[in-house]
Amino acid sequence: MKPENQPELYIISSSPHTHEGSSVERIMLDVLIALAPAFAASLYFFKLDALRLTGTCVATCLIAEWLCRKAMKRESSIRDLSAVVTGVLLAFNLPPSLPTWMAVAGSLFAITICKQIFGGLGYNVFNPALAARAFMLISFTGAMTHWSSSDWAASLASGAADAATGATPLGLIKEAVKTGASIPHFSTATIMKLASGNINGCLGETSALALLLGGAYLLYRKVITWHIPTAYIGTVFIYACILHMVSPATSALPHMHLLSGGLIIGAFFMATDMVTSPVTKKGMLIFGVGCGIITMLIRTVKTGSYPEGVSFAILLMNAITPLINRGCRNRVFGTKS
Amino acid sequence: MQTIKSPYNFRGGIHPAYNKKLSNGSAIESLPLPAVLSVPMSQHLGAPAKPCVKVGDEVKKGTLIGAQNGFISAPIHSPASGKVKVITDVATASGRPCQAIVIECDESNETEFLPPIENWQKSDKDDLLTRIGETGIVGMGGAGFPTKVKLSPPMDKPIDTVIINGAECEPYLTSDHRMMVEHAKEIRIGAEIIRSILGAKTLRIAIEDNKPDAIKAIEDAFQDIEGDVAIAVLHTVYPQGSEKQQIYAVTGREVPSGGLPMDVGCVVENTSTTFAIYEAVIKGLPLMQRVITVTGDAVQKPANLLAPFGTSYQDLIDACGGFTEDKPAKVISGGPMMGFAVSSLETPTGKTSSGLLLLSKKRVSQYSSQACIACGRCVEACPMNLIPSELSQFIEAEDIEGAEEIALMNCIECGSCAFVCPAHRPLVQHMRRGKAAVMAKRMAANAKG
Amino acid sequence: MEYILLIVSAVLVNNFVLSRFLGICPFLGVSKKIHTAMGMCGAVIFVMTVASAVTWCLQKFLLEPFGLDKFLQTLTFILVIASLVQLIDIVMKRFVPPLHAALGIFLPLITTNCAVLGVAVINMKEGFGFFKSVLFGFSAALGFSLALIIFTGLREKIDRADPPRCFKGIAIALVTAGLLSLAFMGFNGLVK
Amino acid sequence: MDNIILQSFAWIGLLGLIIGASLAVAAKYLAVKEDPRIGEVNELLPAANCGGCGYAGCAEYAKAIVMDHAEINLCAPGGTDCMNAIAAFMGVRATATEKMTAIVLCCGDDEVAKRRFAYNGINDCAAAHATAGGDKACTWGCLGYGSCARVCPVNAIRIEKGIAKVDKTLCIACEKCIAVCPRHLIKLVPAAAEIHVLCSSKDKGPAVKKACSTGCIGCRLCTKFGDEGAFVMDGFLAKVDYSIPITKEEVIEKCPAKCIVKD
Repeated sequence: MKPENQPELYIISSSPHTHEGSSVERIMLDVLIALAPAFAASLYFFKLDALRLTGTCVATCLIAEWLCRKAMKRESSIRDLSAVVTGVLLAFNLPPSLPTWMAVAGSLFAITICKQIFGGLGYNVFNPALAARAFMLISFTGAMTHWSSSDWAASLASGAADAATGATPLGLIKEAVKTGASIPHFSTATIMKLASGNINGCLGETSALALLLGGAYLLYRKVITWHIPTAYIGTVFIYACILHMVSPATSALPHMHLLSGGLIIGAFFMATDMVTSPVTKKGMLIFGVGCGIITMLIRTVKTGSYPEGVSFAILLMNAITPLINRGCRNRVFGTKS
Repeated sequence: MQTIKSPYNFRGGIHPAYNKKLSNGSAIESLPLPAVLSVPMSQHLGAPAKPCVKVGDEVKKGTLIGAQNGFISAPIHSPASGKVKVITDVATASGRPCQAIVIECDESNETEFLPPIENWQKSDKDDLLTRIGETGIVGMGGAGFPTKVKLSPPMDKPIDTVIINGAECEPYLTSDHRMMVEHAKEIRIGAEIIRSILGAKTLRIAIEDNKPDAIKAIEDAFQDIEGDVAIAVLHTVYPQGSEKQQIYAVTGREVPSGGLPMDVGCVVENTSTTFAIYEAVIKGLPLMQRVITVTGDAVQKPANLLAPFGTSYQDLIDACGGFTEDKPAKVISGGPMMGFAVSSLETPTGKTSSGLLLLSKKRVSQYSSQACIACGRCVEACPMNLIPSELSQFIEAEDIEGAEEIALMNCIECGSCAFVCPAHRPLVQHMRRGKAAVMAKRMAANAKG
Repeated sequence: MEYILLIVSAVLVNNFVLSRFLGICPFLGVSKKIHTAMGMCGAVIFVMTVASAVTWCLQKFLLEPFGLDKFLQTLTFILVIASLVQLIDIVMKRFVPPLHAALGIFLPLITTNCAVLGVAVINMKEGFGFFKSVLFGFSAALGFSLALIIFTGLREKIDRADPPRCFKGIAIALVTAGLLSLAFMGFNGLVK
Repeated sequence: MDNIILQSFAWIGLLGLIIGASLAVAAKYLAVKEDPRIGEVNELLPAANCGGCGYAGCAEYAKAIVMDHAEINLCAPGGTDCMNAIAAFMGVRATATEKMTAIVLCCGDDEVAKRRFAYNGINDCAAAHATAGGDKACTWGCLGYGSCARVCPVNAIRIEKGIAKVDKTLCIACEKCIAVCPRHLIKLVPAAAEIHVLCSSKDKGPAVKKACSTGCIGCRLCTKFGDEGAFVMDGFLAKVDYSIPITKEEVIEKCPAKCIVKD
């Protein structure tokens, strides 16, 4: 748009001349506000590591964003806060013990390769934070799956896994499935810990309660709609229930699947990423169901490499979002079917 | 005669801040006759009228000064007595230059009206239609489609329902609202004339539920009317006044894509148009003036003014006490959702000028060239169930065929999508551009074939 | 069950394009419009299935009995595949000219498409029987089609994107393909 | 050893023979008739696929040349060389074409031309033009939103101070910019011509003056002081007749509006 060289002139634009007042910045700000409880929880459980990684990711993302826009000779997009959101989400998907330089590498990958190379916010086809996490998972497999031991593992009733090595609940389950051992049994106390977040896992994904609080805020602010989270979590739950009914010995309890791992953060914050999810309600439901099925496939098939499937599931569904959009258009007013 | 709550509601739509309080309590006032009127020859859809007076000619109030020029066109009459000063080009609200007859008004107030049709119930339907045609009545809601043409549907499209559109869903505007409150009786006669011309069984007066006083006034005026007549109270949601959406809300019928209201046996007339029909038939008055709402946060005293066509915006603003301290940043002819921004206060009013909206800087939302973030809010808001986000991206990428395939031509340009777009994308402008490109392509194809 | 696993493996886990990186040329070349992509999918499915069958017969009845399979396998396969594609080219040009025009150079290029040769060679290496070979060829082609169609959807989106000038076109498409392949790694190990 | 080599030869030879024969049969029975010259003409074209000739790409143009005897001088990027080659191949006479270049007939940049309002909308000339008639006070002048620059296949157009400028050395005269300009300001002129009237306003002098200080006011001085017939009046607008060479460069000085420009 042109700078106004004669400011006393009336503004002319196409209709409409009024606006409800929403903005991309406000949406991003809402997402950040919604992530605040989870951040508080991670600060509480992971102490300085949470601060270190989140700070690194956010700072790197912002710098990378600024540099990219500069290099492309385009208007800076720092102010839309999307880089901050990417940084926070990426950090929340990293294990607390990850070296700082790896977080920097991941953030750079997220902003440059996954976002700005496509032209910036709105043009990217994959969720930058998730794509970066997938990239890190493959590049730094060891560091990305290393969990420091914490007291929660000791409280496991059955000693199927070596508590000292430390693992995520899903990691333990996967290990049991692979080796054919019986699924570790988790006590009610453990499940309470799962919900509050006092477990091993990525920075921001552990505290289901804090994340649900944030999700509720997003729903209240109408930043997201209920379709994707409900379809996603619902599918995972039903899938897990069926699995558990078919063979209780070799599958975890359904609520384990819901509360552990990145399901909640994925369903409320990552799968609902507007740019990479469908635009129609019908499309959103399909998207959510697809995410759920792929997540459970990756989590529960014996030979699968990963104990956790949320990132990959959402990435894969991101990939077919254009196809979903194409297939799920609404019936145009005044036309049949 | 009954009042029914509309059981249907179209999907989508938005709830903008209506800001109708600014002017909905102000009774209609007549504007003092301006010194000069520049009457545009194109105040309607279709071919502009042809001036039939010369510079220096004396004209009376009601003298024909612009002759109808073609089937889809309308004649134009002098709104005041005076002398033709000059015939020149002026910029109309749409920004396009158009021929206008500039009349220097005098105080003599001589008139040249048509004879009243006293006993319209017994008159021939064609006489009534001729009267509507020769008085230059066009749809005063905004489109300006010649009413005579609208009221002459082909034989194979029988009309069973007439809807008088009193929804006035545009924020800020109150001219139709005041019309209903103050002229309910006249609107009733106008509506009956329309009904008898079309031979329609059913008559509905559609009013949004945020205008209880208008509903009351219409209820009182229509009390003893016979036949299938009812007030349809509609939900307050924009664009409830849009023809297709309103027909759905009132009757549950969907106008087919690419079709017209008559395809589902309906005709929708605006309340101001209905009033004009009353005046033309019963009083013999040509269409020379209308009620225009002058409002917005940049005008001192918002008002509903009865102003002759050709009045400059400056005159209207002066009559409302001028600007407030916040000078207007945007001057809009019509409402904020579908009106036109104009660049000069010299712009004259016309038959479709339902409002003059003056917005200060802080009320004006600026469009940006940000990318679509695919939030899907426009998809939710679109009353035609289109996908504005995708459409605009196709048009941006010059993929006009792609846009046409996903029903671009169904867009009614109501602006709901752009209203909710968090990226502030000029979606309606994209649609207009795309539609223009499609039309150009079709014309080229027609010329070839 | 074995067959289902074979299909799942070829379609998702060891996707020809996204994890074996075979057949990249048509993957990038014909992914601009969904209709063209579908046509290409049809052609590839046909070629790969038939090629699997034909090469299996050649291997079992001609190459192996004569002891030529060690060193003439590649050459023979290429010859057979090339002529098959040529045949399809001729047939398509005659019966579906618009699709032929849309596929353009990429149809003859299936000739040198490593995916087709890859299928034939993998079949022999794994020692699949006739039915399994054909099934593998078919499902590998399905995997190719899946990747191609997903990619075409993405491609239509990134064609409307606004990358820096130097990344416009094929560059950004390759970046996207890379990210898509990253996403497919999630299926890693699901089926051997 | 010999045996194996011989065997291999025989084997491949036999296979090739069988396949070759069957393909030959198929080719014969399923052949589609197509003039082979189309492909050869296509080879001669520059493969720029710019569409400047009015056909959808070089292949279509080649087809039109062979099948419909289309004019062979339509390819701007190929220039005379390409035309001569096609002429030789097709056996038709080549009609000499002059090298042309596009030029934007407006010099009312943001320093000299006024704007009527502050436009806020899509960064595209056609869109701006359709919104209240465009923001430039002169309804003929260049809006400067760069639609022409975006369609130019060779990046020959830049926007400077709010108006478009064509780089003659890069322009291939494909006419894409001409088609896209909503105000029809871009014209093809001989590349050799140096003096132009950079204004398209047909308004009367006073109206032009109000909107832009470098607009042609129709004073006719150029027709008096310039070469005989080199400047012609189209209403209130002076135009250059490019068929007449201009020698008297003092017209540039004489033009009171300074819209006659040498480049």
